[in-house]
Amino acid sequence: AGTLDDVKARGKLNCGVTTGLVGFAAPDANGNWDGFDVGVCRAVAAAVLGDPTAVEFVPTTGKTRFTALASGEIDMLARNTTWTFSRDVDLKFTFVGVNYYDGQGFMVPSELGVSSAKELDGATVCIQTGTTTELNLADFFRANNISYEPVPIETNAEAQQQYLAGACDVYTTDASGLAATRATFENPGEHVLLPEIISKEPLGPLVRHGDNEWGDVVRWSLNALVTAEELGVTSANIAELSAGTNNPEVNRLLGTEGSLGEMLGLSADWAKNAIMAGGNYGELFEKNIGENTPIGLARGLNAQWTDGGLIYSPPFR
Amino acid sequence: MSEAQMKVSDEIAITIENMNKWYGTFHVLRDINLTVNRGERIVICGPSGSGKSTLIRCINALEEHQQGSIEVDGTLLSSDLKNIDKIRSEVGMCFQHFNLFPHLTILENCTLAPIWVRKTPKKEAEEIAMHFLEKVKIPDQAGKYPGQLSGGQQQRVAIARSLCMKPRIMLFDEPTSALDPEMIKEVLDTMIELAEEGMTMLCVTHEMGFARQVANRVIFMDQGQIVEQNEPEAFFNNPQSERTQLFLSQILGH
Amino acid sequence: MSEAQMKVSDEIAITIENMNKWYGTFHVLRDINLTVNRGERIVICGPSGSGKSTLIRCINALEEHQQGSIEVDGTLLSSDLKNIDKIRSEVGMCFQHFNLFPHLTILENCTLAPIWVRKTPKKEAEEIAMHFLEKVKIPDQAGKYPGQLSGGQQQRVAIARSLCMKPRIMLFDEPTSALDPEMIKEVLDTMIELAEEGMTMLCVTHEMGFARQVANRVIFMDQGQIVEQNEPEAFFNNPQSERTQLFLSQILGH
Amino acid sequence: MTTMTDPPKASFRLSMLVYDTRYRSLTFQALAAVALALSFLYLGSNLINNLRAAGLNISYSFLGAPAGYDINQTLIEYDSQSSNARAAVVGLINTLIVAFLACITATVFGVIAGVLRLSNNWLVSKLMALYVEIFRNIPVLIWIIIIFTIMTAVMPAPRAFRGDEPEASMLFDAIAFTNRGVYIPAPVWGPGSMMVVATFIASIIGIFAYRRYATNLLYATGRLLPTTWPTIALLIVPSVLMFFIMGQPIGLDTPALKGFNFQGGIKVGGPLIALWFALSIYTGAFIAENVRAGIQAVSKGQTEAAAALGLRPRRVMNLVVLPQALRVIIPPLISQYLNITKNSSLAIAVGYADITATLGGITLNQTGRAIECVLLLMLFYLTISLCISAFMNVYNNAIKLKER
Amino acid sequence: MSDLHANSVAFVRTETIPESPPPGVASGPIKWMRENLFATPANTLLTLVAIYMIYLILAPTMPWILNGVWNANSLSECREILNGKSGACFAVLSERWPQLLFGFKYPAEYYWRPTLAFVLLFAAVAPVLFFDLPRKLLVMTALYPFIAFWLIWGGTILVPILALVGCGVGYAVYQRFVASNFAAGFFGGIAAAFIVWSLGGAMIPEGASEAAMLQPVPSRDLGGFMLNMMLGVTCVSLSIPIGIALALGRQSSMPIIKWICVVFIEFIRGVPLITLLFVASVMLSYFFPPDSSVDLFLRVVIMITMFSAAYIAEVIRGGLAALPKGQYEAADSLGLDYAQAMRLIILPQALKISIPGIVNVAVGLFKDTTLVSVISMFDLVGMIRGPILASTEWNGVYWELLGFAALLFFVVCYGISQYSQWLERRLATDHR
Ligand SMILES: Nc1ncnc2c1ncn2[C@@H]1O[C@H](COP(=O)(O)OP(=O)(O)OP(=O)(O)O)[C@@H](O)[C@H]1O
Ligand SMILES: Nc1ncnc2c1ncn2[C@@H]1O[C@H](COP(=O)(O)OP(=O)(O)OP(=O)(O)O)[C@@H](O)[C@H]1O
Ligand SMILES: [Mg+2]
Ligand SMILES: [Mg+2]
Repeated sequence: AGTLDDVKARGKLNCGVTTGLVGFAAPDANGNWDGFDVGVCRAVAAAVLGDPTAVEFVPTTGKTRFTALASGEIDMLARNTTWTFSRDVDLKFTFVGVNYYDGQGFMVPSELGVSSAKELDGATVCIQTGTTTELNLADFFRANNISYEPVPIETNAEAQQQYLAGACDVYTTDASGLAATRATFENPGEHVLLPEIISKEPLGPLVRHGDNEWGDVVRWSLNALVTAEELGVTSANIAELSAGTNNPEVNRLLGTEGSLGEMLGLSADWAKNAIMAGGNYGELFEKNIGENTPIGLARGLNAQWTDGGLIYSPPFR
Repeated sequence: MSEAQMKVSDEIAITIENMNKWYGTFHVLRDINLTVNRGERIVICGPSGSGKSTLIRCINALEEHQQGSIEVDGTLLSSDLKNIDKIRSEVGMCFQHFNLFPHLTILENCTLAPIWVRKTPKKEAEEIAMHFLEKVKIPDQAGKYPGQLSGGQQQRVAIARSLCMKPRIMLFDEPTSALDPEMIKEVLDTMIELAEEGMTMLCVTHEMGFARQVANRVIFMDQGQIVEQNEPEAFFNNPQSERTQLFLSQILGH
Repeated sequence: MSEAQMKVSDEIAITIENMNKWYGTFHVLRDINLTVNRGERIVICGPSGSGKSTLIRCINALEEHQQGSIEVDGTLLSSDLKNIDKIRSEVGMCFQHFNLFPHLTILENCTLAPIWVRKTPKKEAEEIAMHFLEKVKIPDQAGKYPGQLSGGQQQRVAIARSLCMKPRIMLFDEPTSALDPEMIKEVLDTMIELAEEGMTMLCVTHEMGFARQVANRVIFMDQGQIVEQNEPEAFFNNPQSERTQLFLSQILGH
Repeated sequence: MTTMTDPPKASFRLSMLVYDTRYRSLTFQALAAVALALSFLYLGSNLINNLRAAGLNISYSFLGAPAGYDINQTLIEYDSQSSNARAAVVGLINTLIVAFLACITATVFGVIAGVLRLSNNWLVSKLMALYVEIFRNIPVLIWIIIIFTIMTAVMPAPRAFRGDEPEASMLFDAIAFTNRGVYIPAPVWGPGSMMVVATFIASIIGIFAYRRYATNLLYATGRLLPTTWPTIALLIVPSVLMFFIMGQPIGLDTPALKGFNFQGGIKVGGPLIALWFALSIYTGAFIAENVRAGIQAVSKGQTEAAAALGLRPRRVMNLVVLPQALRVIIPPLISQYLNITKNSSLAIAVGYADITATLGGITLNQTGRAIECVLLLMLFYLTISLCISAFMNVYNNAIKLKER
Repeated sequence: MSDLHANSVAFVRTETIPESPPPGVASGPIKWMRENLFATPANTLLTLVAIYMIYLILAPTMPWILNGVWNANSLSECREILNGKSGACFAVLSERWPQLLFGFKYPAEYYWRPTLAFVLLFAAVAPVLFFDLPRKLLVMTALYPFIAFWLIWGGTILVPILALVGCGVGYAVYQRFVASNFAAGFFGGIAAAFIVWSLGGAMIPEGASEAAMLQPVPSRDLGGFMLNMMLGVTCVSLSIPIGIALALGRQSSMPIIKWICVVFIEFIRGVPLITLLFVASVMLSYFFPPDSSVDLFLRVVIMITMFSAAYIAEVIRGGLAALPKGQYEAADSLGLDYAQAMRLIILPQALKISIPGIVNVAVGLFKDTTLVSVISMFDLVGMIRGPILASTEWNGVYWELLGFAALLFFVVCYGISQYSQWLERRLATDHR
């Protein structure tokens, strides 16, 4: 049976997330998961099962995430995972979209007085192992013909400790992660993010190759969030809008017109549920990682295409 | 003594024919021929390493022999497990080191085999056990553990344990040689009593007094062969073979 | 026997006066007085725990005594290391469990002390060792390891090892009690031979035959005291103290 | 030799498969083999189905592909363009390094603690018992993390050495303890340094020769030469003399703070130290118990017999007790070495680049070849274990006391 | 023989010399210290060094512990309270106490369930560990797995009851047939249990778990020290029967069976536990059918059980080898068959000898359960290294947390090893 049927039968979505990165996916003191990636999981669960809490969050490390997905332990992986050729083609996964356009950056203590990554010759660099950052880092230093000493670390939490203790001069990971990490510091102001972004890191949810129905469900759940923002559908006005509007796309999205849900094998109000789970894309962003949160990320590349960003959903038609 | 000897019947209990045994390439038993009548009491002696224990142990299949045949009570000792089981339940054995089961009480030691092998109900098995424990004169120790008894008492329990299986033949392998001198006597007394009741017995021992008193026949082994066999009086007073003479002089020497 | 006894001289080998020893608060040896003449052979017997071993071990300072004096060959046993060394090199000792060094060959066992204590050149030490090994009748085992010998052979090596230090006095602590009966004889023979050569010997043993044959004196100990001492004939045939009579009846009983 | 004689040509019955001792074991073994084969078949077919469903295959070609990542401690030449196989070799060497170092120090700790635990000084023996109990009863992973935390959180960062009034300073101006590791001076081999080294080696050989001579002399004439002082003198004097004769050819390259890190000298990385120290002190506690047991296993009778022969306590120790105690100590010691090697796989918790971290960590993550990497990893550890146990068997046979 | 000599020889003592106290027994602390601390100059030096080392360790740690702050909401608050003094911030322990013990996902309102299971554990193991207790208490041991399973995982009570009934029926069948033939009893029992399970499994209504008395908790939500305890207890108890089978197999005279066991044991013992955990986390799921619900917890249990079974097998093999050959022979000569001899004679003794060794393996294994933190399970160490140290409030509270973990493990492991030493002493004197 396909994954969709499995999930329906089980009544729960198994969603792989990181072991803890504030803003993206982290359990709070009560053990409830919260964050931007978590929002995607909840949206999918709401779309499929009508219940945003019907999610089982499976924390994964860089090492375990792909096996967990490949072996069916989780139904989808919503963990800041970079969409790369080899992961898509060689490891046989399907990336269903991009929910965050990221790039690898560097964070250094401001007292070091470094203003560019090119000045990092001889520095000790903390990296999370098993991520693309490890490879980018090697390429960057090699290309600039400068040397460094890598300190490979398993989880973000430890990397953070090492960095704060001064065991490494630089911490490098995706810029969003750096911001999220810095936000948890006691004195975030004492650390600067260097201007260089040394790689493209499109992060997005992924599913196993071959199960296209399921891939479609996840892909269009994500797209529904994006489109909702584009069309101005928010968790505040969705109840009102779902009574019917005169914008046919909104109607199609919310299931009052057409049979998109049926085509996906879901109920007609699937997208409405998904959006209600945590709000549209923009709302999720603002709530979890936006400028008013401790993480304080600007929309930047992740603005809607209409605002000059890259966030763009194919039409619901 | 004469009373005991009278009980020997003409029925045959054990027949060993042309039996040979090797350990690896070492020829331990060579061409053994022996017939034991029902009720007969045989003492086997000989220098250390001469194969006495091995012979005894072949009889109840603790060791396999490679050539020749052993027939116990009409059952041929073959590789068939059923035959082996049958023979073992007819033949009791007492070891030099008693080999009581230290984790079981005396009573449990005695009832174990009747319950599990003979499928005797527990109650009945316990009655039988108490009967034989009385016979070896330690009924009051039934609740104790072997470790709490003296060596002589342990050996008597071992005898009682064998008897509980109601064997028709008893094998003894140096039953007194691990005992302190004070205790030897009590064990020998028990064995003599058994002999007087007409039990068929094969006994490896160097207790010549015992041999004189109860044996119908003494067998002398050396280098895996039966060198000499005779009635006790004749055997001790007038040994034929040189090796027997040498051996007897050493044994009785100091 | 008479030949052996003739060799006793009037020279004094060991004098023990008013010696007392405690283990913690337990009074093991009480007021021991004993004089041993050179060439004398003394057998010590007594029930288990009566302090026989302790007495023997005090003589070569394996145990300290707390009161009284021990003088060996004119050297007073004090806490002075030099005196202890001197006494130990004059006094040989054989233990119940032989205590051969299992990682050394028989020959090495015998030459170790002469080389490292007496500073005898190795060659010479080996010659001496072979001489004594011949004396205890096992020169052919010189290259083997203790584990490869039988108990009796091991005990004889232990005797030879002590002899290699050319001691003037030998102490034996139940040298035969860990041995099988067949092996007891060979060790006793060795000891008798030694006795006949006039070695001063103190021997803890229950071998009454040995005591009769070689001892000048038998000492009976009980509860840390010397209860009775006498010539063997008198001691065995006509024990004076009640405790001695009781003990002898048990020992000789069966 | 045939087996027991049965009635000649007894016809074969099916029940004989179970009841005849000749066939019984064959029957059982056949059953076991079939059961084993079936379960392998089941697991194997699952594997193949699952892999096919996921569109994966088993292939080791990734070993030849560039690894793409850097490693911070490499004894052999390695950069990010080297192959995954080479990265694995780098990890393997690192594993062997930390295991080797830890074996040595664990032995030192263990022997000291084991001997002191038998000391008749009450305080010292209790302290050692405390050491043994504390370290044995807390997981090694926690020790590794604790010591690593000491390394990173307590030691000063290199930047603390900077400035006019630095918070931290170097020991003897030559050794720097930082939270990235310890920087020690490296020797610089000038011309003529070979002579000094050669002298040193020669004097070590000389020590052995002298000791041998002393023993031979004792054997030949009974004269006992002193050995302790000559040994120390031989060890030091010739080399020092030669050092000055050759005009001090061996210099030192002391580390100095340049840029972000100390440069020059030898760096012993923090993860290596943490792992090394934690393994040593943890395993040391176990070795201490082995040593104690070994010494106690030599029965009191042996000491008494030696004393009764007139041997002095030190000789008793050297000639009688130690040779016997070592036989008892060494086999468990070797299995402790094996444990150290296996426990060194916990390097992954502190970011030390051993084989578990390279092959079983980064390479596995980057290539996603989980099955292949884990299999190779197990193969590697298995090889080491088998080598060590083979060695142990040889040794055990060599020292086995000869018995009857 | 001279006359003089003969006269001097005879001696009889009639009265007993009374026992008297040893002379000059100066007792008291001074003498004790002189003998035990300052016996020789070298000894004195050792004592002084030891005292200095104790001082070095205690001087900084004592004030740190005594000044500890127990009530605060974050590290910075702690620092404010301490106001520059050296002191520990134990507040992290009081604030994160439930997380350290139960992980961060186990529902707080159900904490009483694992706690109760933990308390019952003592009742369950006591009759196994102390032979003197009445044998009837073993009933508790037999029931415990089912009770504990139900308490911890929750869900419908029908599942553990069904499991229990299955085991009960299996045991009854076994009892019925074992007297005649061990194999019949053994396999018959297993078959009967399976029949009961599959029949009963079909009868348990769908969704019974949802409405159950105890809310179900998925095993993924287990964590903290509870996870260490559960892994330790489950794996050790599961591995004992497997270990016995492996040990018997390795002793077997049948080459194929022997070699299967040897290869298995040596393979497992030759690789580090970490690699086996990697197998559990990244490989094992490929070996199960895609739709089987073997979650990570179960896979880890499988691997750790295999791991400890191999070690326990070696311990038991030692126990078997320590039994004198006479025991086997006596059993044979009484006519007992292999299964009977093993069950009635050999194993009861061999296991008793092996208990200290098994306990040691158990302690080692319990310590090794911390390794699951490496494969992103949140046991005690995983909780500390992950969620707690990474949280904004407690970033940088190392010593209190690590010290707590160390203390917790020390208490448990030291307790068990003291038990094993007590047992060793007792077994040494048992039955004379
Ligand atoms: N399992 C075995 N493998 C190889 N050789 C053995 C084995 N058991 C006994 N032997 C050898 O077989 C010979 C006969 O042994 P057996 O025990 O029968 O002698 P015995 O006459 O009973 O001697 P003892 O009086 O010492 O008990 C001896 O040489 C012995 O070394
Ligand atoms: N090291 C010791 N510490 C305390 N008590 C001891 C010690 N050694 C022996 N004893 C006690 O001293 C008493 C005398 O012991 P000793 O060994 O001398 O007796 P023995 O006469 O040689 O007995 P046996 O015939 O059993 O060898 C015994 O009660 C014994 O328990
Ligand atoms: Mg025999
Ligand atoms: Mg004694």
